[in-house]
Amino acid sequence: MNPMAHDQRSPDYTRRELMACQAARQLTDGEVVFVGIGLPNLACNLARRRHAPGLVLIYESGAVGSVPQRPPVSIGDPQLVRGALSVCSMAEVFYSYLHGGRIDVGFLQGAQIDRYGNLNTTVIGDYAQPTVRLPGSGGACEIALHARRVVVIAPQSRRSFPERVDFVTSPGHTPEGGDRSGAGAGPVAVITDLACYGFDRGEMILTSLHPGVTLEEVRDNIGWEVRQAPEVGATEAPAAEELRLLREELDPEGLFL
Amino acid sequence: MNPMAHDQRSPDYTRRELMACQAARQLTDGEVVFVGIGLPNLACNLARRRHAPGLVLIYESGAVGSVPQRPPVSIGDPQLVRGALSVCSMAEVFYSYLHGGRIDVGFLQGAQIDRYGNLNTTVIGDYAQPTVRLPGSGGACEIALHARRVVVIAPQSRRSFPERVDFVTSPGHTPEGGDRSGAGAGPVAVITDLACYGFDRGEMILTSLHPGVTLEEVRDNIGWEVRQAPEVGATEAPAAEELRLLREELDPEGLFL
Amino acid sequence: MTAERPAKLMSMAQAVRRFVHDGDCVAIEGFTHLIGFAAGHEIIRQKRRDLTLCRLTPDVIYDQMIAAGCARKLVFSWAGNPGAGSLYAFRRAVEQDQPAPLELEEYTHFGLVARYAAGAARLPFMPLRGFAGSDLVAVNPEIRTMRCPFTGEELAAVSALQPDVTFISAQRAALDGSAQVWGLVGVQREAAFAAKHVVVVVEEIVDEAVIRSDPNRTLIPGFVVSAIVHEPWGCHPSFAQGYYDRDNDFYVGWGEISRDRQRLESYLDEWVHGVSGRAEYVERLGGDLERLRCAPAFAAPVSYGAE
Amino acid sequence: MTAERPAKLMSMAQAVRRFVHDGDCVAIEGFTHLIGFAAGHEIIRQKRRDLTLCRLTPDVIYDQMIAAGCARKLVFSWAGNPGAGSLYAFRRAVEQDQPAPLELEEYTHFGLVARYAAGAARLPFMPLRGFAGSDLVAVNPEIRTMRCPFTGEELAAVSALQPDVTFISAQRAALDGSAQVWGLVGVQREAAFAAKHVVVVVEEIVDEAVIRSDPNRTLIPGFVVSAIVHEPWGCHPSFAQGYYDRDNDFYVGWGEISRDRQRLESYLDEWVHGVSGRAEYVERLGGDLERLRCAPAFAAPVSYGAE
Repeated sequence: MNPMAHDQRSPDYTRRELMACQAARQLTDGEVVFVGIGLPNLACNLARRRHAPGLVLIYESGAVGSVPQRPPVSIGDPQLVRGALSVCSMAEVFYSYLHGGRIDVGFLQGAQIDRYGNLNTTVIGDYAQPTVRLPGSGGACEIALHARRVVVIAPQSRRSFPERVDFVTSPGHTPEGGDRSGAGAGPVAVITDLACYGFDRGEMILTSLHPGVTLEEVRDNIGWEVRQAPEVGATEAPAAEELRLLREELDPEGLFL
Repeated sequence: MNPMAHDQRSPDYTRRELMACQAARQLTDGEVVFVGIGLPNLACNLARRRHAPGLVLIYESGAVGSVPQRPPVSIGDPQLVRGALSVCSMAEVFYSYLHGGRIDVGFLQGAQIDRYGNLNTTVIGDYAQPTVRLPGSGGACEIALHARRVVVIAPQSRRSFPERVDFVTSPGHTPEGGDRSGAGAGPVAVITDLACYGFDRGEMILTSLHPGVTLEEVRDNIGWEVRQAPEVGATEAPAAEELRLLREELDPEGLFL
Repeated sequence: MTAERPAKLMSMAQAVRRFVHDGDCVAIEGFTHLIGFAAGHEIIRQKRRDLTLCRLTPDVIYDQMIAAGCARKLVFSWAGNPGAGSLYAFRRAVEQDQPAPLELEEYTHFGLVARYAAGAARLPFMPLRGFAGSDLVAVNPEIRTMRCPFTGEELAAVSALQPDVTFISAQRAALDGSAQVWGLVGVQREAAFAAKHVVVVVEEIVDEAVIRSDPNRTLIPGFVVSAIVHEPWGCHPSFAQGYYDRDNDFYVGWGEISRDRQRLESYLDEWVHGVSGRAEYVERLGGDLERLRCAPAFAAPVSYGAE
Repeated sequence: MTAERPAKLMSMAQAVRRFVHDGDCVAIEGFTHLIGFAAGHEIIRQKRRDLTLCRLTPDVIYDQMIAAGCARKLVFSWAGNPGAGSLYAFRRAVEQDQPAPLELEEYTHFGLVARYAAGAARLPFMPLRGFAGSDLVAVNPEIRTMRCPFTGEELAAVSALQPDVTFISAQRAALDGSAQVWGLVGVQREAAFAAKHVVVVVEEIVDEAVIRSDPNRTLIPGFVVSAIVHEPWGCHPSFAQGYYDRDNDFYVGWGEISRDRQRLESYLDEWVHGVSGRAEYVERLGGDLERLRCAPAFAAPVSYGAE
């Protein structure tokens, strides 16, 4: 459950810790967030403890306003229910909350993400004869369509960041001239273990490099000639208090860090 | 609340008591009934006590499996909830139960009913400039469309039994050659204070006369030349035990009898 | 945790001033249960005009609002005094244009439930097998037909209803607005989620921990709620399951009052305009309300489990 | 009152024998909570074949049923081992046609929820704004588009899903089948109402008075239920809120078992074919289950009121 060892160049924190902190910074107090398991959950709870005490966490399982005391191991963890504000049916989750436009931020993860922010969680290879069969959409496709802002969290590699995904599970941006009516606005940010990205005219662009990461390293781990934002900054490193919260209170067993 | 005095020719019971008993006889044990206030409610509870202990009562307010201990004065009576099997939203009442085909019998009442079993609970006169504005459909129209059997209970007069209703709120039978796709099967029985009716080729026909009522009296109180069933019998009079239950247990205050 | 969020608790006068404007589309929902009389009275007191009033069953409260001249239009499915006869102010408006004409947009219960359900989901329409053979289709062009994309079958369709503001009543809520209801829930959830603003009116304000001890009981979470009003007896003469029963005598008596326009106006003068709000209304009714109070009858306990 | 009605209480073996036939469309629902492992095991033991298995999240139980050769087709929206990786039997079937090809009919969660909702209402379809821009539309012809009869907007539409039988698990039910659930309810209500037959599997049988003391808690009334099975620990390694927690160790361990076809078969031999039913399964696990039992944490009381 702890695939990434401590970063050798930055003994003070792991890249996953950095990703969690960076994701937390995407959130504003009072927002309603459609949460996934793992880093998104840690990010939301970090934000709740730091700068967004009124953040509302919604899980596709039907838990609304959850206050998890430890990181849930599944979106069906019983402790997402205990102490939640509300528990509702999935029809209500999807129709009243997501479709109803009540979700400010949705976090998505994916096995592949491409130049336009399309996400693939369905198959590697051909749909009918896949090399690797992945779980599929779950809630992801319509989170991409309906959340006001979508933030993607994904470790970066040439394999997982191809120019075109093998299968579009959750649509990203529509390239210029393209027509995909009804599709969502596309992700606003992608946070990887190497860098942060935004989007310009539908295309993913590099906005900041994580401390210690070189531009060459980023280029080696992405499947197309990635464009850069006018100013590529350095991703802010985790603060000591953020690290303390993550390690001591939010994920003391290191399940997701 | 007690518009009909004891029947002068039958000092043993009122015509409303007879109507309640006759309506109760339409019900079979284990059936699911969409109940209205007043006589339908008394009929259902009489049937529950007599021959149909497993009858399930559903009210459009969302009470399912109610066991009213006194006659409810409204479909929102709190005692329909106390001790019910289930309480659900109206979306569930209409979509899951009625539309879902789970209702065996629906009772309807109406200000007007016509030759084809069309019911009017909307207006007397023209819709835009009515002489009398009635409450409207409520649940009635779709009860007529979706209940497996519809039974109508209505006091009979020339005014309330016209050849054609002023406004079809709840559709009855489609006359021969007519086309009303999606409409229901039409009522199976009409119980009035004078007689009982069935339907033949979409048209209401007299099936039995209440004790002491003459054919002439029926004809004087109906707006068209009503046809008769091959054999017009006599409506069965209430049994002593039925009357005792109605008077002593089901409606001791005489609210609806 | 809630300290930094804007305070939603306000008086009914504040809530109506802020969320109900002339010309608005307003729903006070609660099917036969938890009917928001206190909200309706405040709207009358503040003399709102040209409202489009939505409600499955207009009931006595909308009869009063129509009589008081608040309504331009009524969106409804059954307009009677439940178990007690006619709503005469409604009838005078429709039959005699008194005090003013009232535009009607009429559905069946099922049809209007479907409109709220569509509104709650921000779906532009909902399909149903309904209205077939009824003359309602001829008098309401907003009831349309469509074909199922799978079976080709003809179905009815109704559009989403999205009130500017929905008032719902609930037994209890926390200060964040998260509200719990038991007993008949009617269309309260759908009407609330469908609205641009939701005002929750409650019998009791409770600690958020009470709400969080039983999340399945929550009808609506606080972040969907714009304002919360603490108004004990706010539903009288309607009822609040477990708190007080329906005042049937009032409902039966309403027929006599509303039948006579003078008497109805005297009623409004005394019980609506003549009081500053629900607290004074309750005070004036005094001990008479005690007959409606329920004895406790608790639900069997359930445990959510602790680790 | 219930005396004259046919008895619905039966063993799991009886319920599966009576309501699951080769070739049937079967749903064992419960989203991440109240997953019917006992039902799935009995279907494996009775060697049902050619089933169309429906479930939003196939989970470990469907992985076992696929491995055991019960499934011809899977209707689903997310096929993983929640929080713990892959379902390898599912993957072998899809990637390598092992032990046999598995036909897939794939949706998003929202799409499949809408299918159950349509099924529950006996509506032939449900509209949603969904699937737009996704390649799922290209691989599943059952996802269609339609135009809103009001706005002209293009929407997605899915057809009604109506399983031959749905198994749902619940914390408690009365002998008539009326069942109450708290905690995550997922799509259990819709999946049950959508089915031709419903089998309710419960941790506890209670007196009908317990159910009737809290009617808002009822997920499904008895008259919609065909059979009721009393099966304590029937959801293990899934959980029953308030009764026992999720066995995460099992879920994590499943990856290692299902990755290796031999080990998976040994597992089925020992824990499914090797026991007569859930009671023996529980007995064999013995004290190991105690770590999962919850301490009580009760919901705040509510009163429905007495006259």
